[in-house]
Amino acid sequence: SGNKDNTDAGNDQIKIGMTVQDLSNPTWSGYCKAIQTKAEANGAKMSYVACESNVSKQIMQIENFVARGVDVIIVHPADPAGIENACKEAMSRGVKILAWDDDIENADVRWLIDNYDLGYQVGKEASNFINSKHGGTTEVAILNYPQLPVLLARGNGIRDSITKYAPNAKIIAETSAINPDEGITKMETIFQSNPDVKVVACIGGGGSIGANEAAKAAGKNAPDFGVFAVDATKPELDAIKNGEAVKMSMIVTGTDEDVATQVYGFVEKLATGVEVPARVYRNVIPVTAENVDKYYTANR
Amino acid sequence: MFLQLKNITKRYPGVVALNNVSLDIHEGEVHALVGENGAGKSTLIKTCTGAIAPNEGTIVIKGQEFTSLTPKSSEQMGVGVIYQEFNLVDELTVAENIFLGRAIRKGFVIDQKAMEVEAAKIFKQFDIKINPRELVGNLTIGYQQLVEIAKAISQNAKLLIMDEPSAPLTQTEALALHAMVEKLKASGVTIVYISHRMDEIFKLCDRITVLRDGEKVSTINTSDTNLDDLVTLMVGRELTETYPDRKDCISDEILLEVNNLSGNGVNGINLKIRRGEVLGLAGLIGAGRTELAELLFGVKSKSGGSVTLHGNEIDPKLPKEAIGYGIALVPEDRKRLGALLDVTIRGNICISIIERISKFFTRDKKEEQRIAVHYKDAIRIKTPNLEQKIKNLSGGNQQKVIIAKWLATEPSLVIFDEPTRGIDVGAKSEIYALVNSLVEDGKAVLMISSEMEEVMGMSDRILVLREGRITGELDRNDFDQETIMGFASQN
Amino acid sequence: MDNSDTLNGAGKLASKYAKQFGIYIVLLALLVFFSIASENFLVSSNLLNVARQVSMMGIAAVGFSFVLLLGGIDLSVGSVITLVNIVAAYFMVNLGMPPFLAVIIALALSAALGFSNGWIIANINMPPIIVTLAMMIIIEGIAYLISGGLPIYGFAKSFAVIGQGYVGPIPIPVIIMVVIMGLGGFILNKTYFGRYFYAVGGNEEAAKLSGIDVKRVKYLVYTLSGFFAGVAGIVILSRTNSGQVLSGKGFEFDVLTACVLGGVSVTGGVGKISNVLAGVLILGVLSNGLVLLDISQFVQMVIKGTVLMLAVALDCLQNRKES
Amino acid sequence: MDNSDTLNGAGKLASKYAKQFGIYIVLLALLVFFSIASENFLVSSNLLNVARQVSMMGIAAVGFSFVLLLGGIDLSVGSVITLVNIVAAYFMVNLGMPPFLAVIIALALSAALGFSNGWIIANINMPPIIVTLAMMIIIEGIAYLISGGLPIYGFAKSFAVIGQGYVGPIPIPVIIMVVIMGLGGFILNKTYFGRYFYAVGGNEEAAKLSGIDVKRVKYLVYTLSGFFAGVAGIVILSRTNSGQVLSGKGFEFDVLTACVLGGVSVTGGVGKISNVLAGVLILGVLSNGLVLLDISQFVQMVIKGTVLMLAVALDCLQNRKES
Ligand SMILES: Nc1ncnc2c1ncn2[C@@H]1O[C@H](COP(=O)(O)OP(=O)(O)OP(=O)(O)O)[C@@H](O)[C@H]1O
Ligand SMILES: Nc1ncnc2c1ncn2[C@@H]1O[C@H](COP(=O)(O)OP(=O)(O)OP(=O)(O)O)[C@@H](O)[C@H]1O
Ligand SMILES: [Mg+2]
Ligand SMILES: [Mg+2]
Repeated sequence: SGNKDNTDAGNDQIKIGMTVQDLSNPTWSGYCKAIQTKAEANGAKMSYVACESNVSKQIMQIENFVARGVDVIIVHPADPAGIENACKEAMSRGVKILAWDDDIENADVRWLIDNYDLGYQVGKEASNFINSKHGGTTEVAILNYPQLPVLLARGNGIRDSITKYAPNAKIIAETSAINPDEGITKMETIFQSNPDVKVVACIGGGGSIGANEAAKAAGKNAPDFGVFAVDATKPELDAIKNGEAVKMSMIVTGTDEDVATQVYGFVEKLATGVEVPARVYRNVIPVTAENVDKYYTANR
Repeated sequence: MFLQLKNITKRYPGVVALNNVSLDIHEGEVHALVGENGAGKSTLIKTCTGAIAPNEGTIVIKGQEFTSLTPKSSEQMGVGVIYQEFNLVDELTVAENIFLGRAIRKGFVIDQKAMEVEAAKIFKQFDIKINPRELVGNLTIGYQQLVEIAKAISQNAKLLIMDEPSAPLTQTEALALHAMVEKLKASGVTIVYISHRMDEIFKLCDRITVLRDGEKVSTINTSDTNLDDLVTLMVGRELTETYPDRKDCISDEILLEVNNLSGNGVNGINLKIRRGEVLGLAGLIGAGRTELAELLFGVKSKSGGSVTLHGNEIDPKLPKEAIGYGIALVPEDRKRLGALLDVTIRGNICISIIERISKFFTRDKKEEQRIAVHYKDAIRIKTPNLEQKIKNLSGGNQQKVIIAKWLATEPSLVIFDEPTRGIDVGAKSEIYALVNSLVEDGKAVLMISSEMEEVMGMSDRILVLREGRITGELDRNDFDQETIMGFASQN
Repeated sequence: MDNSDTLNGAGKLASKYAKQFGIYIVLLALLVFFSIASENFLVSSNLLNVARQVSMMGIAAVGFSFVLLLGGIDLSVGSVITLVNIVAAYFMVNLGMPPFLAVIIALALSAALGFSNGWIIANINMPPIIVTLAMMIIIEGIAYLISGGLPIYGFAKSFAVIGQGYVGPIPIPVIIMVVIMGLGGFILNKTYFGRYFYAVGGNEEAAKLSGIDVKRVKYLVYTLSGFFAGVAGIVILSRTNSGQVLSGKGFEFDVLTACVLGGVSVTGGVGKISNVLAGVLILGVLSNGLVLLDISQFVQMVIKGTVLMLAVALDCLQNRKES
Repeated sequence: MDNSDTLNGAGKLASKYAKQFGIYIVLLALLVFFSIASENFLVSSNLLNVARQVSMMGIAAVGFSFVLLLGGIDLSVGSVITLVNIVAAYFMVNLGMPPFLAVIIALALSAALGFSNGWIIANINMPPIIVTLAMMIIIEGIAYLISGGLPIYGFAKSFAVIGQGYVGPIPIPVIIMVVIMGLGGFILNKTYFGRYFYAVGGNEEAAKLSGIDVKRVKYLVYTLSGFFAGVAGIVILSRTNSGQVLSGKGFEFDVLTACVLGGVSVTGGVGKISNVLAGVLILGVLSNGLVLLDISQFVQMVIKGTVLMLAVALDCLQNRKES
């Protein structure tokens, strides 16, 4: 694929383009960096861009990657349905597609995560905490982000699972928070209306860090207060390590290096024509005080 | 010798605004600067104040030579100025405007009180009733001009330059201004006075410098010249009489009849205009003349009464409708209300008729061109090129373009609001001739003017307004300045 | 004076051409640069790509430049695109409407939103930036309310033609853009109301006294801005095949940038569509070329900001010299 | 004439008071409404919360209203906040600088960025909206380049005091806001250069001819806008304890909204700090109250947009009646 009449030394060099929703999100900038490092270590070339969750922009990025002659495009879809056609066109030009998180039709490999299920797992962990520390009855707040479809699903998973596993807990608020500042602001407000809230479940690390700061500031940093979330960002891991309010955060696949190794493995196979399964499901690991040291070495 | 200009040249792209002009201003004199629109008067005085930098030449103030002045340094040299365009900040108080750029302060902190006291002192000295704490934006144009003057005086200027200070003033206000100029002169202030009003030049000034097309024509003692000679120097040719004769063309047919019209600050107005008649509207500023014109032209809506045109009652809600009825308004503020400055002459002439001559929304450019050329020739707009932007024309020519725009709508009634404000003598008489040809054509003209001579010279009949009401009506034979002033200011 | 005026005329003409071509020179320079720097740039498929990528921006830029000509601004353009996306998708998928009807309704809605902006601006006399900012927030909220934040998809195959189809080698969005730009140029230069845009933008008071119904001009211009944004929204919807609450987010700034690069003055009265096209193309070429050169996205931001700053600075310096 | 002037004066006075209090009446109405609707609203700790939450906006609004007074706009405020976040965090964490020094450098940087805006606007004569838009894009790019999109955290404990500490029951950010608003009011009303802001915003030409160094006024105002945005950025950083590339995103529009709600005219020359405070508080109370009432995020957007539209419409209608 691409223009192989290149006279450069690395004319067999694998070229990778990656488009993600959001590079201001540390999870994604962390993954991208790790994959880039991995690719360069293997003599490949990788560049990454963010589409700010805007499908048209992502389509444009895919088209531009194709024009540049990359071998593999890793796409974290802003919207699965929206990019089908662009992926199809790319594949018809011999470019391989790795779809991240979404089961799209036009891809060679789909590396999947079920956001509803992920949220469900968070809810389960939170429920365990509710049941063991509070006898199943306490007030719970959910920091969600319905503005983004995947996070909406994640938030729904959290709610459903808490309702199922801790049926006597009372969900007193469901409000959106994507970054620490919003997390703090929202939690401060919730502490006002519901000072007895003991558990906060968040769709991401931004909200959980904000909730952690708010809990600290409100003097609620006790063993019976728990923040549960996804992402396992470094500040979250710090908080877990230091015994602060954050009690658990889900990590998907593992450290950034783990992710990079797996992804680059697929990419290399795709580029060299080796068979890969069409669908690969990723595992989800809760990080708690027990196993935090294992993941703390992560570079973010 | 207070001020000396040596070989000043100022070029703008494509225009030589001043060409090698030299000039001496003697200490203690009132020196007039006259010339046609665009002769370079304002440009010349702006070089004296540092508002613009000349390309060549030097300026000597009290023996000190400058090649580059700034507004600050000229002020420090004792030069005060009242520019032609207002230079006040509406959002600040009168006192703050007077002391703009030189606030009385302690450290960083301003002393409002002290400025108000100082301002009040100046107003008292000249017997002006203005509250120093009022926002300038709330004052009428006449009062704003007085603030401008107070601002210049407050600088204790040794040389006071006034660029058409009387243009926005009514007769009485102008008289007050003249008194002020004489007081200042008596106290030893040197004055440079720019005006298109010849009467005040002869009344106030000791010497006169005439500019034409950016060059100095000559400097003469007022006592050595007369009106005709001065006008000839200014326009470079001999001018026949200022108010050209017109045929008696008043018909019996009443074109416009206004009954008991009220609203927009006017009350119970009754008037009739016949075809072929020039009806003058006199009065002081604030008398409601412009306001009456606005009602007739649909700019503002009436609250009572009726307007009948050609025997049909009309009630225009927008200028657009008034134009449809055959009414035109040449507004008083040319730059703000008349001209589309960034649009070409052709565009300006045609703007009110393009809709009418369009077919299926599409412009008929040939027709636009034909009409523009026609009026350019008919009223002698001085330009080589209709594609010039109107902002590049002199004031008189801008005014002609605006008149052309209205003629193109083929109106039956033309309202002129201060049609010759800030316009030079040559252009004035051409505009008067134009008014004549309009009425000779069977149209009617309503002419608002604060220049007493002009209303009396041009009108067949005069109505005087005061505080929104008609207080007097005079036929041509009864025209008399005293009588009109009496109606305009009686209590 | 006659003489100097002719001189003036000649100088103006030269400077006018320099100005008219200035933006094209920048575009040409970019084209040459990227052609040399990347072998993948000057390839017809890539150029058609670029054309298709900018077409939505080009469509919306026509209405936006009308608004700028009037001395206004329309921050609601992006949110109108979003709402049109959601509404058309909702009608097709959730209500099972045929695409044609859904498109008509969505476009009518976008025009109505534009009209509301115009009405408020003309009658309440509110600053356009505030009216359209408030409108943007409201419209975005409504889009979220309708969709619940979820994408809506699963349209009839036929609908995809608008955004994804071709006529010969030319992508249909490009054709739509060219038609709308042509229409925009026609309106500005050949119709009488196009002249009114300049007149009102140059001096509203004088325009009114010249017999122009200023309010109606404002209604028209903001309605057109809404409507063209709606058209862009439909093209985006068809191209992405999925109604998204983020599809128009921030679009207004891209469009503003394109218009300003194309020499439309933000203070009203000055601008022409042909240069706006160049502005749109510059943005598209930059986006495409920088990716082809494998410039990191962060550096791309810095470069784009700098190009915007420099291009407008050049324009301003030139204007200043002229006057 | 004297008579009518006095009358006029009295009418003006009444209307002036109505206007001055108008915004406070809106605020009061909101306070009363939320106090009735939610028992958790009128609690001193919640009110202090609201005060703390708005303090960053309040700080940035002081500089922003200066810019608006001048007839400009500063779209780069959000990006300056972001960059200050990243730079201060970088200096403290990656270079191990003591907080005090890092804060000083970051603030100097923010002032320098503001100055650059002012310099370009004053000397190149570019429209402020374009200059600050381009600056915003560039600064955002730089923030991403420095941080790689990753959060930077792990500051000395002492640093948290700025954003999280208290003096008695009063949160420190609130104190900073009050001090800066007081300073802003003092500058505008009592200092000679503060009056220059009004003069330049009201009539730039007149200001220039009166010997005011208009360029210097512009430098000063944009520098102050950058600087106060920087202060807001430091407070945010200390409050969140982590430097984030998104920390300032979109902040400029919140600040613009607050200023405009507070009656600052976007066309320059009109506005006062005390009303801006009311504007800031309205936004804060709305955000807080709507969450307390558990109104959905999407409905909140619609409500906020509507409040903005109505509040400014009211203001405009009042102004129109006045003149
Ligand atoms: N800023 C400018 N740019 C270009 N040309 C200018 C500028 N200012 C003045 N001019 C030109 O310089 C010439 C002299 O103008 P100036 O304003 O000095 O005339 P004036 O004698 O004051 O006229 P008026 O009686 O109408 O006030 C005119 O041709 C005018 O068009
Ligand atoms: N009625 C008008 N209203 C506003 N501006 C106008 C009008 N007529 C002309 N102009 C101005 O004059 C310039 C030339 O106008 P116009 O388009 O009619 O000329 P043209 O020589 O026919 O050019 P083109 O073929 O490009 O349309 C325009 O750029 C515009 O600024
Ligand atoms: Mg003059
Ligand atoms: Mg009048």
